[in-house]
Amino acid sequence: MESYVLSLMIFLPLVGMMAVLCLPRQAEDLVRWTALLFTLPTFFLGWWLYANFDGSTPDLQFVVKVPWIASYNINYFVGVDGVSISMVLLTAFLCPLCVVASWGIERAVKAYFALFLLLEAAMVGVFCAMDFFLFYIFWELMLLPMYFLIGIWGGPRREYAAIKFFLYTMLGSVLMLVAMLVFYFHSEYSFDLTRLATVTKSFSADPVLFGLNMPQILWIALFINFAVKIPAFPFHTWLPDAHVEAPTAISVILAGVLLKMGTYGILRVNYPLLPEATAQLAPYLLGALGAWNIIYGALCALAQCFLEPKDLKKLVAYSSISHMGYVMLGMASFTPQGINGAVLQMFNHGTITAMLFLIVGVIYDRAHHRRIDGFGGLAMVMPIYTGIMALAFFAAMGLPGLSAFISEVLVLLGAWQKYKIPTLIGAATVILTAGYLLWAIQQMFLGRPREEYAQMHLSEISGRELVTLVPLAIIVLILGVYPHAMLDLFDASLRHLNSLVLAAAAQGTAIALH
Amino acid sequence: MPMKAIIFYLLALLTVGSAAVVAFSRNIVYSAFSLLGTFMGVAGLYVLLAADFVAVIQVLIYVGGILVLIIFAVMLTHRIDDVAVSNRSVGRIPAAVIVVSVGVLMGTAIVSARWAQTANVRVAPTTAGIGDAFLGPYILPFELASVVLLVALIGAIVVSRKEIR
Amino acid sequence: MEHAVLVSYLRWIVLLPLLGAAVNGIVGAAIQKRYGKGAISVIACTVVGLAFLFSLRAFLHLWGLPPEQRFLLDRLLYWIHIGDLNVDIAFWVDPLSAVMILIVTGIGGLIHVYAVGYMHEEESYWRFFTFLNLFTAAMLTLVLADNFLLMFVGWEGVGLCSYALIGFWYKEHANTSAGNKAFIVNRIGDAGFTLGVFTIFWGLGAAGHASAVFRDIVPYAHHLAEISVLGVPAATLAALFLFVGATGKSAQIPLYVWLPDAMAGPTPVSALIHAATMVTAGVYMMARLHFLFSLSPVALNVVATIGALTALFAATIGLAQNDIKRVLAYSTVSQLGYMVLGAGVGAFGAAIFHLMTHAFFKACLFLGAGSVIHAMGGEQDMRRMGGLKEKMPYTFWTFLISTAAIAGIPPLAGFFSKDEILWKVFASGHRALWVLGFLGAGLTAFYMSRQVFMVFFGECRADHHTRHHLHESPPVMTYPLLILAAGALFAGFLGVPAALGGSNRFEQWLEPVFAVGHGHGAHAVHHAVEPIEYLLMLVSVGIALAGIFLAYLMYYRGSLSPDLFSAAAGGKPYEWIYNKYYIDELYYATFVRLTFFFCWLGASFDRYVIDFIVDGAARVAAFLSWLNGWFDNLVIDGIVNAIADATFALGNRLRQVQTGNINLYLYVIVGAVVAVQFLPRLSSDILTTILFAVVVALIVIGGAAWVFARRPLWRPPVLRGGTTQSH
Amino acid sequence: MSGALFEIGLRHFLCVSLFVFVLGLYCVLTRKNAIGILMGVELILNSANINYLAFSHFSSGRYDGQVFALFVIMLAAAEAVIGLAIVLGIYQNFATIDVEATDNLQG
Repeated sequence: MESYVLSLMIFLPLVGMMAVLCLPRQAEDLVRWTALLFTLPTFFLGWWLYANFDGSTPDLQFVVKVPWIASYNINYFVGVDGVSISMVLLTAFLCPLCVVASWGIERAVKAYFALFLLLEAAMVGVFCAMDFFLFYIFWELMLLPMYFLIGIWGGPRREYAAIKFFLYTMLGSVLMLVAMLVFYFHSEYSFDLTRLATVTKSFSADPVLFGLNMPQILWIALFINFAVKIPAFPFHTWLPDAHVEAPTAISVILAGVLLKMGTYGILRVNYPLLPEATAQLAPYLLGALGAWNIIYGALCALAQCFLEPKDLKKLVAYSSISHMGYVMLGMASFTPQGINGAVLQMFNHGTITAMLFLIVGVIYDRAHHRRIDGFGGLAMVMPIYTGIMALAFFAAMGLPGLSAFISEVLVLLGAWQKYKIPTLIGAATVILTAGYLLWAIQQMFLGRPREEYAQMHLSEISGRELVTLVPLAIIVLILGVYPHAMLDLFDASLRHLNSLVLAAAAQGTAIALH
Repeated sequence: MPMKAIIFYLLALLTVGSAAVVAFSRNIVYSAFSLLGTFMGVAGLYVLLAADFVAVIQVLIYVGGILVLIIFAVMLTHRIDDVAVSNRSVGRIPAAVIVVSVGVLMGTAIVSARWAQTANVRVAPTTAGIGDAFLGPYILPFELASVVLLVALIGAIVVSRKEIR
Repeated sequence: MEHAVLVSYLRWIVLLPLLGAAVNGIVGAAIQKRYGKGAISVIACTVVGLAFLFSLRAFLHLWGLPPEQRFLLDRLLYWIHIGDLNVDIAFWVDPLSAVMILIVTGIGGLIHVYAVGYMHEEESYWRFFTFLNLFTAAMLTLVLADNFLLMFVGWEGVGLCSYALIGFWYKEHANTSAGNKAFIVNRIGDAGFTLGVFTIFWGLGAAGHASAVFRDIVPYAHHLAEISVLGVPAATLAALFLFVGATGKSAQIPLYVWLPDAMAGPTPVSALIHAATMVTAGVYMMARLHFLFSLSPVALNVVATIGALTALFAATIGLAQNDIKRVLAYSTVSQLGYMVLGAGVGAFGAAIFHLMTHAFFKACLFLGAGSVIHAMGGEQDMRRMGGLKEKMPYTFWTFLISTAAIAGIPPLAGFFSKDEILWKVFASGHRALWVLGFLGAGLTAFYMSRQVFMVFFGECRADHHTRHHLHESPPVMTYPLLILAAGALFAGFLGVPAALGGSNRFEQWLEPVFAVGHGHGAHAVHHAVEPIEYLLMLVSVGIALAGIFLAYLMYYRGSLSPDLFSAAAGGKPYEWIYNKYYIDELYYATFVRLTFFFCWLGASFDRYVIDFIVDGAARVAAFLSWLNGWFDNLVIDGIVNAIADATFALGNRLRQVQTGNINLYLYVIVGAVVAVQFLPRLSSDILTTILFAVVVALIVIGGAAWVFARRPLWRPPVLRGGTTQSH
Repeated sequence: MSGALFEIGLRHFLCVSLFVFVLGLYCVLTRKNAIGILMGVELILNSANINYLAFSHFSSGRYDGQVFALFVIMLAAAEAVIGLAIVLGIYQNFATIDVEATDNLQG
């Protein structure tokens, strides 16, 4: 059990995909239940993992390493440390909920769930892979189902959105591939992420291009790949389009898990492999850019309140950009609070944004539009829905007592110790965040119902939708009061990572203090 | 007139006469049944040629197999009672011209060629010799023949299935 | 401070109201449906009442301890421990927070009781009490927190509850807008607060003593004055950031704008949140962090100036308002200005004293106003009131007492507390600020008296229907009024200054808190009794009486027309005051519009620049592939197609030969064989042979075709393969 | 010539074969019925067999001719099976086995 648990988590969804593919096309309910059945083992194994993980050490755990393509020294190497386990848990947790949220998919049900299970396998794989090549394979594997899930089951402009997503991601992938190969050839042919760290020293410190030395170029190449996923300005415009067009559950996965891969990748690859370049570049490309992301995303989200098409989903999408900025800022601070806050924020953003998208999905299923100015007075019509919505919106706002508060405060507290102006921007943006969320609440939920909805009965949130929302709400509440439920997992790993970077920084150039 | 010659001419008459009926009959059922005469006559000729085994095989396969098949096919395709439709023949004159010219050509060849003659005209049972030949120098064609038959068997089933368009 | 007494009952002060909120929030709707509104109010009032009893117990517990050991600590939950940051959910009571929890649970409890009567016709009764309880819990968290982060939980929690309660009647757009405004403006303050906390944490961390727990900060706070950040000492920066937070919560210039709008909420909410408790959070926070503010004279001066300006500024606006609650709202802003002014001159004790007395009389005033509004059927315009004195005696008398208290008439509570502040201001050398506060006191007396005269005296100006239904409020509303009025009458005696022969027990009680850190400020002037103090008292009582007299002349006797003032200088000053100096409009035109502009800029940048580049790249690629395709089609495919067309044309002719007729094929085969047989005999010349072969073949083929073909052999061929369909 | 007439030799057999062949060829060329054509083919094959055996008997004196004759019989059987199956297939689809009617593959 110990060693196979991760492999089971990765491949059980694939088995599920096969099973779904073997079912008759007409048996749609059977397909749905089968898909749910095959996401549950991963979910329960996630709990098992959580219970058995030793958070007091930064070492990899549950490791399996067997040769895969021996002639190229490629291994099937999986394992989790504190950073990855939190993301694995998030994925394992969100996937069953997303299957439930996808219950209403009517079109090509079988293909949808097969692709979904493939996506889950790839996502868990990315977070578990400790071999660069394996990581790359899973990374690319994720792209394929995502493209089809947006491109086939999406909204009116789905082809545009899917292709945009695909192109952006491919741009990054190419750069990662190149960087990966550079590492491979410089390391006497190894893809082992835990060993590649020694390679950096073999690079010359002399500038080779635009005054940047080799590690810095590699860092930037990898960063662009991950920045597309985060998404960091200016690689972010695929996100609003993809979110607006994607079906609800896919938006949840997109925001809940895929965006985390960007920041996770930076922590997994950039930090340990290129610590010196990290120390040199992170203040600009993570710190300053993170702050810019925070305020830019918030401004754009606020713009959705008064600029056509006033799409609530677009607002939530931009808010994701803003919230991921906190992760970047926290990561760049190299303080225990900042970096812990960043990873906690990754998890919290995963749960809260998932709630937000599910909430948007609920109203879209009923009214078939998402215009912020298209409703009004929903609090009267759908009180329970409004209550859950309020919890999610206020959690997104970072209200104390809810999970995002802890992570945002930790991030800002950590970042302030290094960066003054970026943190000032980040802290000031909570005003804008409150602005757009409150405005959306006011226009949609408060006031009097619009004529057409006063007549037409909008049904209260259903049991199935509650099943998807309530677990997330509980997590949000628990982590607000007892954040150590998550913090204990990754504190040791992050301290180790942080010390790596700080040691490299102490050797090389000192981090520029802002 | 030796007995052998009489038998030969009788057999030749049967063979050619039946073949003529096959070729010229306006009724396909007649054609099919007169094919029987041809096959039997040919079998007789084989005996005259001291090919006992082949003669038996001729009777077994041609008469017992192919002819039955053909008659079945004739029966299974209806409108055979409509003679004009069932066994119509067209373009007889050009056909006759070509056939006659072929006949003349080949007849000339038969007459004019100087055929090799062997001194050793054996009249003996041939089965053992044929068996040796099949399992000796002709082993490969023999095996191939079995494959061909198998393919034909399967092919016939596939082709005649109702679902096949 | 290491001698804190560990107890385990403090948690109930917070948890009980929280529990009440949870019960009412989750199952409140069901309870209300099944057991009626009474059950809801019993739950809500009981938890606050019990919290009051626990507060009282804490207070008495402290009382029994020697002054320097008066600290109680209750660790509830392991919370955040990352690196140097070690904070728990822990509650802490010292004399300062003891006073605060008594105010919050005591006055809050009375307001709960009052709300039972005031809100009895409300449908979402449970929702109201949920948020009222939640508010109480949040405020108590703020007060009892032993560290910054937990304090911030309460800090934002009260913001959330005020948002929910201001917009309680959410069907009206104006109410929800007011809620939004309150929350967002408070958020500005919150951002300042967090930055202040970060600065402290960072500064102490740089000195090697990083902590976010108040009692651990005190001994090392002086390090902050030695560290510089962004060109200013960390202490000053932190204090200013925190003061931004205070201006948000305590409605000081420039962030006071939310408070007057917050009157959109139900009146008990106005009383609870916007008079007695929430707005005092800023003042409380400054008192709690007095040692930090004391480190930075610059920050203190800013605080004092802002406070004094707010006190006068809000008072002038209050002069011209006609909405009964708006007058009180501006009065609250003004009084908060006094408290901030007190804090700014280092008189934290006096500020807290005024905070307490103000809580009594302002809650009483608001509840009295609520009683009036209740009686008037929702009418809030004072111009339609008048003569309510006889109809509502309890309301009238309590309102009158509170007005006198706020006006500073001795020996009521406001006199002692406000004069204490003004005296400290004067004594600390801020003469100009004293003048501002002094003028504000006069204005306060004027507009409060104006309110009393307009509402309770003279002719009743309400319409007939309303006049007919005028009635005194039920006991559940008047008893809290009486208790609060008693507080307004007597609370001042807790802090009778030495100059008047008192011992100022209140400040003595708080002294252990403010004695730590630095001893100047409050202490320097505390014991010095100077003749000028008596003079100042006389002067301020004089200006209060003058204000009242002026109001009497203008609004009771009518011998002096208010128009005299409103028409002064062409009516412009009056217009400005009446329209609140157009501050809201100014903010809208600047900050809000600017934000919107940036939003528009950002969104447009996304849409027109980044997406233009992305789409442009895609278009260029598409154009190149189009060009490539065009070349392929026209040149390469042209050649290929030409060959194909030729082949096709040929094939199209030749295909005629393929009639699909087996007989024909046989003819051709046999005919060809025959022809070949004849060939060698006819000629040995190769050319002739070929010619002959062709002729024979054509004859054979043509003849056969002529015999068997059922359609013409030669048809005009159709060109362009793509459009031809086979037969 | 009487000796030539009654001394049955190679040419006699070849002549019989020729007649059968010619009749078979005529049959193949003129029949419109697919089965008729098949019957013609059978005639042609039989004539070929007579030739094989005649040459085997008179010219070589070995068994090769007989072996080939047997192969031809075998192939004839296969051809008949397939051919008739096709005929039946055509009949199912076209309701006729007239080769003029079934010219879908014409150019």
